[in-house]
Parts: sequence; C-alpha cells; structure tokens
Amino acid sequence: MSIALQLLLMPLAAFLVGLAMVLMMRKVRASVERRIGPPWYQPLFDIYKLFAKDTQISHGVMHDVAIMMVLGGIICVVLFLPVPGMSGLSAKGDLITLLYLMMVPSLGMALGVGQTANPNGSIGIARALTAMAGYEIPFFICVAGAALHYGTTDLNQILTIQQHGGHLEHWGIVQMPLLAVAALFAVHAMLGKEPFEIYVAPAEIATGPMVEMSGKYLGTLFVMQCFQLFTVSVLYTTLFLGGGFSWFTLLLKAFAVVFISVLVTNVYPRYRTDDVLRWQWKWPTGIALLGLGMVMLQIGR
Amino acid sequence: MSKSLPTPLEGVFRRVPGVRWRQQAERHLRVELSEAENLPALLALLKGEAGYRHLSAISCVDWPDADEFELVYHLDSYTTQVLISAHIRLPAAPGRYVSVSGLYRPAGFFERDIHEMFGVQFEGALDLRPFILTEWGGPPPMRKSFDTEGYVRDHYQWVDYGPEWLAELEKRGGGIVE
Amino acid sequence: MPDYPIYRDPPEQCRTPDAEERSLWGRTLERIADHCRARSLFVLHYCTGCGAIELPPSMTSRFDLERVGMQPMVTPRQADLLLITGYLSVKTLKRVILTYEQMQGPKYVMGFGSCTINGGMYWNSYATVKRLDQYLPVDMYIAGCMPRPEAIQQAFLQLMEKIDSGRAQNWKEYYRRYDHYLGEQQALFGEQFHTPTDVIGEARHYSLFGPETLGEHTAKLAKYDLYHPGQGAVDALEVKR
Amino acid sequence: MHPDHYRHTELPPSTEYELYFGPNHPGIEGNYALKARLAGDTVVALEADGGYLHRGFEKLMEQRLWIQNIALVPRICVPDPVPMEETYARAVETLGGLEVPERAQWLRMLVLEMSRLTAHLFYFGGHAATVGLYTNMFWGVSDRDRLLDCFEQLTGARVYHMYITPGGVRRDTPPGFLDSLSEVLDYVEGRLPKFDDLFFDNAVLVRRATGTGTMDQAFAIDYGVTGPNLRATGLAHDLRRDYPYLKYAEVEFDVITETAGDAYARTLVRRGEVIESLRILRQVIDKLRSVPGPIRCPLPNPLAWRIPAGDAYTRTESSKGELAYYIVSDGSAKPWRVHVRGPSQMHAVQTLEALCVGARIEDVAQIMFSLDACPPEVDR
Repeated sequence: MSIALQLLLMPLAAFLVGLAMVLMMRKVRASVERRIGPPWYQPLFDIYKLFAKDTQISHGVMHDVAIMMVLGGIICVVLFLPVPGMSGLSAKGDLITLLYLMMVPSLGMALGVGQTANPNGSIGIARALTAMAGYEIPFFICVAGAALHYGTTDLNQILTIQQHGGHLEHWGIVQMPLLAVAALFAVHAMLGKEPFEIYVAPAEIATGPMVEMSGKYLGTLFVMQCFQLFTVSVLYTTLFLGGGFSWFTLLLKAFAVVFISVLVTNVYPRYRTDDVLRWQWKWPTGIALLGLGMVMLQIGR
Repeated sequence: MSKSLPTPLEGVFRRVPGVRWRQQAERHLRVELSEAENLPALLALLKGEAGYRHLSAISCVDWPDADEFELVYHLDSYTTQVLISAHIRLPAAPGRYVSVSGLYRPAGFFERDIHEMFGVQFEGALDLRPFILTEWGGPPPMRKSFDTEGYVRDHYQWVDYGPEWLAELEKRGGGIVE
Repeated sequence: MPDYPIYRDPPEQCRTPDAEERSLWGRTLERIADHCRARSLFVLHYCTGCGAIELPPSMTSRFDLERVGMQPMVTPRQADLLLITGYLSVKTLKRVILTYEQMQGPKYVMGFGSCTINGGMYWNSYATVKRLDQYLPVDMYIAGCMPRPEAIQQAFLQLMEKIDSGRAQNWKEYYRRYDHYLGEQQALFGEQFHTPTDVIGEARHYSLFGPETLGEHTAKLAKYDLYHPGQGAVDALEVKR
Repeated sequence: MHPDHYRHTELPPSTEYELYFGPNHPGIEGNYALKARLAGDTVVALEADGGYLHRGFEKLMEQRLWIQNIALVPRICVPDPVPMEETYARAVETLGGLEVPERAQWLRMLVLEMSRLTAHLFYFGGHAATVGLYTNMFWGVSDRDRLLDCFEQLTGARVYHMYITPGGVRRDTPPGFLDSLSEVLDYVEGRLPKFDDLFFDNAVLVRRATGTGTMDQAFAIDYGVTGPNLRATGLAHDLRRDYPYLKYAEVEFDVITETAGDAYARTLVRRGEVIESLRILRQVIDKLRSVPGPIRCPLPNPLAWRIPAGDAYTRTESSKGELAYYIVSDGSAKPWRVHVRGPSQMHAVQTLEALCVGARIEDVAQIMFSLDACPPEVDR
C-alpha cells in the first residue's frame, strides 16, 4: 500500500475504531447504571451535529490554532502507530517520538483554553497538567523498561519480537507483568477516567477545559477523544499485548484495554488533585520501578 | 396557666420586667413582653441560664391597623425541651430594633430576611444587604400595604381569568367569599 | 478605535439565502444535519425551577433519555436545548437570558409546566414572570404542574420531530426580532438593561439580520458602547447593592 | 464569529480571584449561587446569593383561602414536599381546634416517612454526583422512582401530592396498596447493601468525604444547624422523638447519630435514617391494617371557612431538619401571616459560608450537597 494511501486510511480507521470505543464506553456505562444507553450511531451524530452548528463562537486566533494543534497532534500520533497492514510513518520515528507527540494535544488544549479566559477552564487546564505530571512518570518508566527489555524503541521491531513464534511467552505482559500493570494504571489516568477525572469534574469546575468550547470546537474535542482512545489502547497493546497479527486480534485486545478502564471508572468517584498525584506516584510508579529493576536484572543476566 | 414550669424558666421570667407568659400548647410557652427593649435581656438569660441555645426562628407580623410590627422569637432548648415564643411589638413608624445576632447567630439570617421583606431596621445586625430581592426596586413586599396583584397588573402581561362558569357560580351566590 | 458600522441598516449581501437558492449539496447536508440535531440534543443542566425534579427520573435509569440521544451538558456553550423548568423569578430570568445568548444556534427553548405559560399558580406573585415567550422565543411548552416524565418525553419526541423536519427555527427569531425581545426585557428590568453578548453583531455575521433587529430599544444600547473598551457593559449584571 | 471587540476588564494584580458557582452550575443544588474568593485552590471567602427561586409564597398564602394553600405549601421544598403539608395542616388544626382521626394520623406518618425515604435516596445520588460517582445517582433516582409509584397509587401524584389536608388526609389507601408498598420497602432494603458497596464503603468516597466540611457540636448549635446535620455532630435531637407529633410516640425507632461531623458522617446518618424509616414504615403498615375509622374530620364549607384568631408555631422533622410554620390568623377566611422556617435557611447561607472557608474548590459542591441544602426553602 502506498504511503499516501496509508496516511489517509490510518486516521480514518483510527477514527472509526475510536467511535466504536466511545460507543462501547457509553453502553457499558449505561448497563452499569441499569439503563439501555444510546443507539449505535450516537457518537457519530453528536459529532456531525456539533460541526453543523450554525453559530460558532471563537475566542480568538489562539483558540482556533490550539484546537487544530489538538487534532493535528493526535492524528500525528496515529500515523506513527503501526497497525496490521499499515506501518505509516512508524519507521521514521520511534517510541520516544510517539511519546512526545502524545503530549501535544494537552499542550494545545492549554493554549486554547487560556485564550477563552474562563476561570473554570484555566483551573481545569492547571489540573490536567498536574495530573499529567502524575501519570506520565509511571508511564515513562514503563515505556523505558519496555524499551530496555526489547532492546529497541522501534515499534515495528517490538511487534516482531513479541509476535515471534506466535506464542504468549514473548508478550510484554508475560515478560514484564509489573510494568504492564503499572502502565495499565497510567493509561487509565491518561484517558481521564474516574478516579482520575479531576480536570473535567463537572460538579466542581463545569467540565474545565471544555467549558467555553462550542460547536466545532467541542466537536473536535469529541473527535480527539476517539483518537485518544484508539492511540492509548493500541499503544498499550503494542507494548505489552503483542500487537495484532490481524485487525481482528488487535481490536480485540485494544477493546479489552478500554473495557477494563471503563469498568473501573463507573464505580469510583474522583480523587482530589493532590490525591491523584499521591496515588500515581505511589502505586503505579512504585510498581513500575520494581518492574524496571526486574527488567534490568533480566538484561544483566 | 400551666401547672408546671421548668425551674430555670421561673427564675428567668421573674427577673425580666413586664413578662407575661401562658401555655399555648403542650410544651410550648407563649411569652409576651410589654416593653420591647427587655427582650435581649430575656434572651440572654434564657440562653445563659435555661439552656436555650437554639433560636428556631424570628417571625415578623405586620399589623397595619395598630401601626405596629410584631416580632416573635421562637426559642428551643435541647435540655428542658419546652418551646418558647417571645412576642414583642414595635411601632411601625421608625421600624427599628436591636439585633440579637450577637447572642444567636441564626438571627443574622432572619433579621436580614425581615429587613428585606418588611423594611425593619436592625441595629448591629451581621449583614442587612439584600439577599433574596437583590433586583427588586419596589417597597418591602411582605407589608400589608403592598398589593401584589396590583403590582402584577402593572408589570407583567397577564390576562384576568374569568370563565363563564365562574361568573354563573358567582351569580348564584357561590364562588370565593372574601 | 475601529470604525465598525454599528447601528446601520444591514447591507444587502447579509440577506439569508432562501432554501431554493441553496445547492442540492447544501440542502442535503442541511437535511442530514437536521436529522443529527434531532437525535443528539444536549440539554443544559440548569434547574431554573421545581420542574427540574422530574428531570432526573426522565434522564436516569427508568426512562433513560440517552436512548434518543439526549445528554445533560453543563455549560451553555455546549448545550442545544434550554429547559425552563417551571416558574422564573425575575432574578433568574436575567440569568436565563444571558445563558440563552451564550448558547450557539440552532438552539431550542422548552417551557416546563403551567408557570411558563401564564404564571400558573403564581399568577399573582410579584416575583415571577408570567409569560416566558415574551422574553425568549419558545419552541415547545409542556402543560401541567408538574409535568410527568411521560409528558416530558412526549414533548421531547415532538421537539425532535419538529427539528428533524426543519421547522424548529424559532431561535432565528431572536436575532430577527431582537428589538422586540430587548424591549420586553427592558420593560421588566429597566431601561438600562443589556447583556454583554453582541446579538446585533452576531446577527450581522451569521446573516440573521431581520427588519426588526434594530429599533428604538436597541438604539438605547448605543450609549453603552458595547463594542469598545470603556464603560459599563457588564455593570448591568452586577447585583444592585 | 470572533468577539474581538468585546471589552477586556483590567483588574489590579492579585493572588486571589473570584469564581462564580451557579446559578447555572452542576455543582449547585437547585437554583442557587455562590460567589467564592479563591487563593489558588483554597476558598478564602464565600458568599451565598439566593432568591433565584423566590416566588413570594408567604405573600401568596395571605391572598388565598385556608384550603387553597394546601396546593401552595408542598411547592416550597421540591425534593421533600410532604413535611410542608403536614406542618401547615397541623398549624391550621391547632388554630381551628380540629381533631385528626387516628387512621389519618397513621396515614400521615406513612407519607411523611415515604417522603423522607425519597429525599434521602435523592440525596445519596446528589452527593455521589458531586464527587463524580454518577452510577450512584442513577441508582438512587431509579429506586426513588419505585417509591414515587407508591405515592402515585396512594395520592394520584408523583411529586406534589397535596394529600394531607387540615383535619385529615384526602383519601384512604387503595386496595392492595399496603402489600405493594411492603414489597417496595423490601426492595429498597435489599438495595442498601449494594449502595454500601458502591457508595458508603467506597474507598475513594471515604477518602474524599472524611474531614470535608467538618463542624463540631458547638458550631452546629451556634449556627442553628438541625436535623441529620446536627445529629452527625453527636447530638441526638430529633423532633419526632423529643416533641412527638402524630403517632411517633407509639412507634419504635432509634435516633441515628455520628460524632465526626464531616460530610461522611452526615451521609452515614442519612443511611441510618433510611433504615429507621423502613422500620417505622413497617410498623405503620401493621397499624394501618388494623386501625379502622374515618380519614378526616368533618370540615365546614372550605370556601367560607374561617379560622379563629390566634397564632400557632408547629414544627416537623423533615429530611433536612427542623421545619416550622408560624401562622397567624385574624379570624378571616385567609391566613393573616404565614412564616416558613425551612431548615435549609440555616444550612445554605451562614453555615455553608462558614464551612467552605478554608475548603478546597473541589469540595464546595460536596459540602453543599452533604448539608442537603434545599434552595427553594431558603428563597420561598
């Protein structure tokens, strides 16, 4: 497949899978809450409607630029993430590039929300960046450990190593279970789900960063959520669950990652900001450090 | 008149001049003070010596015929468990009284409310800024002289509801009696 | 200071294109958009009155309005549907108008209960507004005090039908007849009343200008100079102290 | 649309800023506003701003007949309307010297406790939603709906029942009602362990609610705090037990207390009260099966009903605290003055303002909900 076609198809596939994940999230939430939940087309309709709003309020140039930064950043991440049949730009960049790109949307949000000049938004962004400091540390340790273990930061090679022989024993989660567990915690926080939902927190700061977003701006954030679900779950799958030979196995694993997160989220309230940091720096970070130590021992042997 | 008055109350009532009391209901005393200015002293004694630490409410009643406001202080004690309603009357003309919010913190809310709704001034109150009627330009609405229906007619588009069946009913001598 | 054409007649090109003038492509997209709008109503989470007590039952497990795509949204920017759940005190109405102007079109207003229609049982209350549609364009009313969840759902379904068929265009009236609505608002809140939202500018920008957008009431806004930094645009919102 | 020409407000440099909570804010119970001064995340000062739900009830009631006011009173507190009816009706009965038949008294207790149950279930949901546990809100509201169905069976209305009239109640129990109510009560009781798992024993909730909005007993008494909020500070004061009205002296129930005085203690008190309400309701149902009799005393023509001059102060333990009506009659067909003392008048203004100082912005909504403040009671 030509690279140009891949660059077109990869975001599209990611978006569609992301839509399905959003739908699953809402359906699971609905069944935990003992109700039926939205019809299958709901996430798509929401996004279409938001983009079709007749009046759209922008709060200035930075607001417009930032929202493109959010979307552009997350699409870039998708392009660097190899999926079955399409490796996109993943040969050009590695795990480290990917991690840097994954921060771009959050920073973009920070810029845009600053321009909206809504105190709730500013508080939300401050919280989001604080929470980022909380979950990025364990996540980086996990990624570093995985890179050490595989001896490479090239995602394609990581996949090849894990899929070698087609057995479970090469999977990251079998080889380094502690890192996999820690990374799962970090991923949960990265998705911004309870109990780490402090920066949305409707009852406290009226959805924080999203407070001034209307129409297409909110729509873009909805699209970003789809991409985010896709990238985070596929990245986790790639690092620890052996990726996928085919789309079927990949999606099975990616949906499982999101499913775990969704199940947890519905039965917890949110932590306070300081508790999020305390928890993230205590449990996932501790487990990740232990896992890193084990990886080092393995390599040293 | 009641047969049994809890002992601390007996002493308190004797020490404040102009106190008349009677039992209004079971475990509910109605106390009337002939001199309004004695009320803070009575409340201080009740709180200090009879354990009346809970001010349940302050009610205000407008008596336009007598040109007076009646203030009723409802007090409760968690120990003796006899409710006391202390009544005083104020002349409506200056409409002034002293605040008891130093003794009872809840009085702060009730005095603010009465000030807003009746226009009674409380000296030394915690806060007399408008709370409910911040965007109200008219007279204190709870006064009897304020005609809410007239106000509605003047300020809102509203059509009188006079269906035929009601007119017929009234012709036959029914309907609402004033 | 920039020289904006502030209070002048709308230029000719700001006319709203008629449905026939639109291309087939444009009409198709609009048709799909209408369908999506009907099936994805974001409700503003604002309990203006006691009717809000029947919203949780209709939204939650028993009647589950997410089945038809309705979700509560917490800020006016994100919401499509403003529910006036019952009586409106004058103080609330001021906030409701602000909220309404912050919402992005197409936006819909639904009046809950008798109190929004004619004052209901508060007909002789000095504090509540009697008719909601004097101050805001209303799309749907639900009678009753208070309306049951079944009635609420019925109304939502009817509103969806109305949106789907493209008939729920009342929100444009607010721009086209802004002078009328502002006049009613000023009659209640006083001559000084105005909101910080630049409704006239928006009407011009989005081709929603109508013959009654400007008039004697909007002329009073000139002295507040909404467009330039300076005095008093937000002062009217400040609580009178 | 770019609002480029909107005015920017220049303020002097400060480390503090103002944040408006409401009236349009999901962290606000009902239509109410709080203006917080914050330094970073910490509340320095908080000012409550009410009146958004002001309808002038006290004035309106002076304009209506004694019997017409039955329709007005439940609307003063939306989540827990029955105590309003009961308190008003009891005041009118005291003034008019009416004797309520025994069966009517039991029926009134039945609806009072059902209303307390619905209010507490609603509260569980509300409190959980402020800290982000939406599942509990969905569960609480849908379980409350079963009780609303019972209300509908008994009174014909879901929310505003207007069931209690001066002199009795409006109608007797329909056939099979007591059985279906018993079933619902069993159901609610069976749901409690699930609520425990999800809400009361939830580690994150305990972490968030413990130590939030703490008040000690002296503070509570000083600020006129009543009801479950007062009992959460360790003072066992309950009007149902201390000033028994209706037949509360004849049923067995415990007054639930906690000592911590924080948001979690207040929640636990309400959880305990749900169990006590179930206990009372079961006893009432047993009584209703055996006590016969009329359900209201004979009333004069309600359109020309004059109440002898006098005044009455009646109090009821509502789900929120001490609810009182002070009614003055001048002997005419309409009340001369009605003063409503809602428990939230104490909780939502001064107490809330004081408790929030020093709290974090995260907890403002939680403190307000844990006090179970009901804005319409404040505004009337």
